[in-house]
Amino acid sequence: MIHTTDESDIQIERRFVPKAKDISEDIAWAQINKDVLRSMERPRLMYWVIFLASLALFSFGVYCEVYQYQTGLGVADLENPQVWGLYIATFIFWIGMSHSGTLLSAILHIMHADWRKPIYRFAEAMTTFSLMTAGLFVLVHLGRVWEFYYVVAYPNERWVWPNFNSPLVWDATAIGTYLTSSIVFLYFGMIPDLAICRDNAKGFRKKFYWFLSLGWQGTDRQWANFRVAYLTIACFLIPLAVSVHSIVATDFAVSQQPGWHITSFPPYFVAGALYSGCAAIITLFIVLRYVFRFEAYMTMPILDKTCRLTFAIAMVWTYLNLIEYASVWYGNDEYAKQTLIFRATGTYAPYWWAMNFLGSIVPFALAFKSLRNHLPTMMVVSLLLNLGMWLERFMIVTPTFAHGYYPWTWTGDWWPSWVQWGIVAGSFGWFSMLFMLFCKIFPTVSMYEVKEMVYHRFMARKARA
Amino acid sequence: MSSSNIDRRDFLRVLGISGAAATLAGCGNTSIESGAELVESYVQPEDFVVPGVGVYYASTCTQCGSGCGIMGRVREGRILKLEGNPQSLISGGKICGLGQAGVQVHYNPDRLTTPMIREAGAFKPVSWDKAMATLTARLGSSSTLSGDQIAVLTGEISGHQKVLLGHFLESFKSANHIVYDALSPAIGQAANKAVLGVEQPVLQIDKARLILSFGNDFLGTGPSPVHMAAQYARFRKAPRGTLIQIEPRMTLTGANADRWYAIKPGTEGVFALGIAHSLLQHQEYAHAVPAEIAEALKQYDKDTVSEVTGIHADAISHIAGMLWEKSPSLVLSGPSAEGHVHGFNNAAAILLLNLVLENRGKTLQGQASHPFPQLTPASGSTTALAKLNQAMSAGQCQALLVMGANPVFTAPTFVPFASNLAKVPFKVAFATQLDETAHQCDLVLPLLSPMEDFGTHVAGYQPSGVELAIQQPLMERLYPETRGLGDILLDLLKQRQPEAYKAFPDYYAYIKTAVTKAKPVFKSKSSDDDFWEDALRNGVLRLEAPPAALEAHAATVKVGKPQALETDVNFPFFFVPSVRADLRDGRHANLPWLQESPDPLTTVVWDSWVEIHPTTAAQMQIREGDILEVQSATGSVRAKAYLFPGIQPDTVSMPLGQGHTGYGRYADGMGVNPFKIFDPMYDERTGELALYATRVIIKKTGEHARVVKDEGATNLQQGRKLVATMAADQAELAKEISRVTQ
Amino acid sequence: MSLSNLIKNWSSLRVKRPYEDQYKDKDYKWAMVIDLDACTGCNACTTACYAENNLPVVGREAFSKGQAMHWLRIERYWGEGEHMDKFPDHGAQFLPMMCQQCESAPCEVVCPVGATHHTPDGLNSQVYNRCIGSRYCSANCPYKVRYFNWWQYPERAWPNPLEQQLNPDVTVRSKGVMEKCTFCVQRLTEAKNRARTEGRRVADGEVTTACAQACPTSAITFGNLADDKSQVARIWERQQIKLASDKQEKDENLRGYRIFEELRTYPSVVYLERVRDSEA
Amino acid sequence: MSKVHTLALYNDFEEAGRTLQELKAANLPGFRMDDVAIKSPIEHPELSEMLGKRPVYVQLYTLAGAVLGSTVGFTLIASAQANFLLQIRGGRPVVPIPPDMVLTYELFILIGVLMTVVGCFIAWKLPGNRSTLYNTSISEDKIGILVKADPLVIPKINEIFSRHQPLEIMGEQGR
Repeated sequence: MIHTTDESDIQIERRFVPKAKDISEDIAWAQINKDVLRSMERPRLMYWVIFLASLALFSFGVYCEVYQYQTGLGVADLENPQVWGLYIATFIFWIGMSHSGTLLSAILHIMHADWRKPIYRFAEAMTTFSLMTAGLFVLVHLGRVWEFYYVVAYPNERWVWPNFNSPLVWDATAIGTYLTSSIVFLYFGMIPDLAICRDNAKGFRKKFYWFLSLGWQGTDRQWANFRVAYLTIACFLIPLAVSVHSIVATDFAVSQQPGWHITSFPPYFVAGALYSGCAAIITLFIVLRYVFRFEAYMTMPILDKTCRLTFAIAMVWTYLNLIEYASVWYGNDEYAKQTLIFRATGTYAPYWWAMNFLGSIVPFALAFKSLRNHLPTMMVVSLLLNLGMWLERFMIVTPTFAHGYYPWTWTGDWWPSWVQWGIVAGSFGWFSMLFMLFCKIFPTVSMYEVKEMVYHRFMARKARA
Repeated sequence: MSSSNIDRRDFLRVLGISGAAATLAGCGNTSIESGAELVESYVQPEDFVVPGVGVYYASTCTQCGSGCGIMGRVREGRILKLEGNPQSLISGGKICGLGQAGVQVHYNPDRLTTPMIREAGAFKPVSWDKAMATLTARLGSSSTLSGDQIAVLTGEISGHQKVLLGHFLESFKSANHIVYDALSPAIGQAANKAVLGVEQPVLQIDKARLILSFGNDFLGTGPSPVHMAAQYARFRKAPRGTLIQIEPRMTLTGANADRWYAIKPGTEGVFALGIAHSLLQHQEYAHAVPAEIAEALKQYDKDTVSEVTGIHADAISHIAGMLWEKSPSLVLSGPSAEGHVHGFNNAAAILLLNLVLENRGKTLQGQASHPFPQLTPASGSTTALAKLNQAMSAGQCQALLVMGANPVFTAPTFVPFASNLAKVPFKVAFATQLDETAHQCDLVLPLLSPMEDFGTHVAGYQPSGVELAIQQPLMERLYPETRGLGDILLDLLKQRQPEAYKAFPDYYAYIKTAVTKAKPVFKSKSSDDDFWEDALRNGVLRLEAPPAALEAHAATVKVGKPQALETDVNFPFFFVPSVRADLRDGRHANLPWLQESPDPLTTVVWDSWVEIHPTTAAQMQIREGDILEVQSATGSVRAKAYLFPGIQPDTVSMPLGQGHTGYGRYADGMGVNPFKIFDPMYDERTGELALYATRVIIKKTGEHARVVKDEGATNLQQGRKLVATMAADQAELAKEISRVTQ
Repeated sequence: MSLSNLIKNWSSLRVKRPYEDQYKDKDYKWAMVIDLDACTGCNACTTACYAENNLPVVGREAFSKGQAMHWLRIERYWGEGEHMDKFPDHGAQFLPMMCQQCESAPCEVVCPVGATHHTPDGLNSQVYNRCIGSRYCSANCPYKVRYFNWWQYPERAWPNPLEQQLNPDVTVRSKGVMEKCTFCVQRLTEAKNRARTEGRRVADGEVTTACAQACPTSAITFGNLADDKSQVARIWERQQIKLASDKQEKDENLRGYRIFEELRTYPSVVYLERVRDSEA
Repeated sequence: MSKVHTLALYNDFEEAGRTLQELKAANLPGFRMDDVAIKSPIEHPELSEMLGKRPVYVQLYTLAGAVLGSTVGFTLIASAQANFLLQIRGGRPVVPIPPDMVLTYELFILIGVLMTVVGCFIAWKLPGNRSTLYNTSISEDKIGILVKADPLVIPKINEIFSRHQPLEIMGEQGR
């Protein structure tokens, strides 16, 4: 299928689509296959740099965890009452990160936003892997990780059950559901692309993709069922994603502690989750665009849209954040107010102010088109936004422990040990290692959907002509 | 003591046999069933040992000199826990933290397990035969030592151990039993003796309606803290008594006061006389003191007193007014008032108030006379150590036996005890654990722990009547190579006087004979064995006796001109050591429970610290955790600063007891030893070391470290209702139900 | 079968303790009274707790990190405002703080595996075998009286022969589990079993906690609130403290109060206010 | 006599569409429009419409899954609680409604999603053999029309195929 371009087409295009094009309709379909499949072959050097750096980080994290497992959680410098530390803060961070994948693939899918198509696959992969990373933190955090299965309601001789009242059990169920569903969603949406891989692979890889593609031949019946099923799962995923982070919020909101016992926590958490997820998408967008030479697919107009979306979510988060402060400030709970004041003026005040600055002021960079289209700036901004969101989680967990109900146990200067930092760093290594592996094994850009996108644009142009 | 050391393997063996028997029973008639054979347990549990059931045995606590009766919970032959013995009037069935930690003396991982001899500078474990041979070569029948050539250095000691020690020394024609107590109450005792005619009067705390205490820490480190705490509890019930504490640094008792005043150290006598002056304005008190004293007291007007002591002038008349209002009262002097160059005068001035207020016979009484004066404790002093130090320095002392005292650790630097000790050719330590002094000795003999040994104790403070406290083993010895002090002394005495002691095969026989001999005194009609069994079962032999009367020698109180404290430019701060109720002079620093038990006032654990008033700290820009160098004329120590509001602003305080260098894993390296910076100041009257008279300068070192404490980032309640306080006139205590009053 | 059980007993399964009591053991409800006026802060009770309950000594390093394991801690507060000018004029304020054995305990609800739950005799129990160490209970405890085993204390805290002191009635906890004051449940169980074999109820004073037993000033009273004649029940009644109430309506001159009552935890420990002679 | 397959490859949807129209119009015996399948790299609803109504039943599985998930979920959780009375939590009933609703909600979604996938797999007739007539260029950019018909009409169908410039016509061998 070879399409030619002439001057008149461009003229018309300019008239009807005044904005820059998300993707060129002139990319040949075979070229799409070629470009995407190439990403699964020899990558740029940068790929190996990132991969090996991730592997090194991950190995260090494993070392820290083995040390902690052998010796006891004391090596993390956790204490009474600072019982959670970075583990839970980073757990929320990773859970939050997972939400944007759902946003891009499910919500925008339902709304037929075409520009999501080249980038939703990696966003979904990000969802899955960040959920896996978050799950690791649950394990890392447990005192007796070898007994973690007590949380699961499995039938047993003694009729001993977990405590269904506990938000942690809700967490386990919700995250389990979310992880299962998002793996299903990711895999299901990838089946047509896996068939492409199958058709172009040799040797054991062919076998592998043959098995995974479930006999996909692109028949009309397959397509019809696929469409309906995909849409249905997308519909399920949206409330699921909202419920998952609401439930993570209930870990805090359902408890009685000052600074946590806040009704607005669930929406606040969801907004924060989408926020950090979108920022992470920007980061990965830039990385993938460079590493796999996806300039033709991950185009600047798509980045521009993503950035605008991120900005909108940042403002929602800012609003909910202020609401949280305001409801505490004007509330009648003296203890919660003390904790809020402690956050703003106490030991952790620099982090609190940094979090507010990074979360609410820095995103204004996204409001400027020239900045939005400058990749290095966007890289830095997106990383800063994520740092801000990580600090937000840290500022939720730590000050309440340091300045809770019971003054005698207030801690002035608690700070995590290198083991905690090592495990947190290791989690980033684990995530990006998995992600990089995924990029090598699976198509990161949805080929069939990009073809659809190109085809629709091409037909539209034809109709206009 | 009937106990059996069932070890786990034996226990399993028993189970194994009965299991096998059960199997056999299923297969027809066995030789056991037919009666041809009998099954016998490998282990015959002794009486009262039922696996799984705890049994209680009475004994006596030896952690301090209070002589509390205790009950030891024994299970499967192991002593698990100590509790108070309700039979004992002193403990009243209660026990303090220090007493509880007695089991850790017994189970201490650093305990001595074999005798040791110094060879070529290092200790070498030897057998008891070898150790006793070494001992008897010097101190046995062939010994030529006599008189001052031999000395025994102990801590406070009473009962039959003391008697045997005395006999042992007598056999050398020596009376060189040196009783050393680094925290000796000798100055106060001397003042008591002078003013009231007795060394230690009985305090009727519960009968007082107002207690005015000058640094007397009767709840923490007094002569009998558990007993006095119970009295204090009754004192606080309706009609509720009021406690006013005046001291330079808040003690545990001060922390429980209704009103606490910070006073400049050493001016307590002036303040007491100021109150006396104020009281004498009431006509009814006018005749209580000799005229010349009344005349001299006129110099003590409240403004002068206020200037000297640093306490607001109104406080004097206020306290005097309360004393007048709330009778009977009780005025106490304590170590921080007594440990000065004029400490005796301070104490006497404070006691004078009791005479003025006519508290004699109401809240102050004499102790009942003891039927066995030879058993009563020899109370310690620092002058005794000074004498020994001189003798050692002059090379007079040829053999020294040390037990229960650790002068290498507690002697100040100007008493060069360690170097003088090296001049003694033969030094023997009797100890359950090596300490700094034992490390310097030539022969170390491992003693049984108090949980393994027999003994008798007589408390120096007998609240009512007389108690002879019996100590019995609560379990079998942990280490076969340890022996009791009594047994060793008896062996030595048998060498020197075989005839006199041949009737006693061991110390148990000696003590049993001695106690049963006392049967007529306790008016018992039972047989000797029954009497002995009863004594062991109750843990205490009680004799009711009326309290003795106290004398009144007001004239002995010297009332001079009220003198303000001199300031020392080089050493601007007063140095007030604080005595912790658990560590005392450091002898208990080897017990992990006590190390981990937070100091009640600062909540610091495992460490030393420098207490400094927040206003002073602010002036000097000192924050908590700054490492300060506390320097006196004789030395300096470094410790972390702790901002403490309960201290006079010109004063700094450090706790005693830490800073060990050879006392086992739990004591070594924890904190510093402030004994080493005391100035050579002595009480004028008694010659006792004045522990509270040191002046220091504080320097910041620029280093900083985290204070290891239980307290969090705040020590205020921050608007929460955690500890609520009610005014005494509001609470209707009389209507309340309470265990104490019943 | 479970489903029929669910349907048949639906209404009883919806009853809340303590205010709509259903599962209450009629004979026992353990409770405590601590008289802060009698408490001198001497630490006898804390040491007794170490001895009775096999609490590990954590050492200086761990203590400085806030990893102490004292189930019962004595807090010392200084006065504020009018009670503290330059010096603590009215002494220090001591508060023995241990698990309050709340009737509606925040920790119980959040434990994912149900390792902490409520016993019929009114204790807030901790099942070490079941605990996975999520530490949520500690996070949600307003009193912060739960202590986590950060280290493998059985290997560290009792070098030979100190381990011989361990109380065989009490588990030695391994690393990774939460623990807290149990009101000396081993003593209570033993007393209850003894009483049951003799066909009676545990008499008042027959059993007490290690802290109450040691306390030299008898500031701690422990007993059975379900027994009207017990010392504890009488004090609660005289102080007009009702268990299932978050705001006591009592006379002003009564000293009894419970800490953080307004959080509706319904603690089982009543404190009696410290008394100070304001004229002194 | 069993039917056999034939497949024609086209360059774009328009040619494929014209072919389908002609096939429909030809009305050949032994050939039903229902036996025609389009194999395409992307979905093309207009072409599918030409093949007649082909209903999708996946939603029914979803519904069944969701209902099953919520009812069984709640029942299991509540009855587990009802049988574990030892685990009383102070201040809360044995069977608390709000927590159980949260868990029910999650199970509702989980089983719903899983049943949707299962339904889709059933609709795809997995695991099953499918026609070997396939060309890898279909996954690239070509459109394939697969016809299952009586062997007798195959030549006629192939003839229709070839009228619209197919890139290739593939038949099953050995039939």
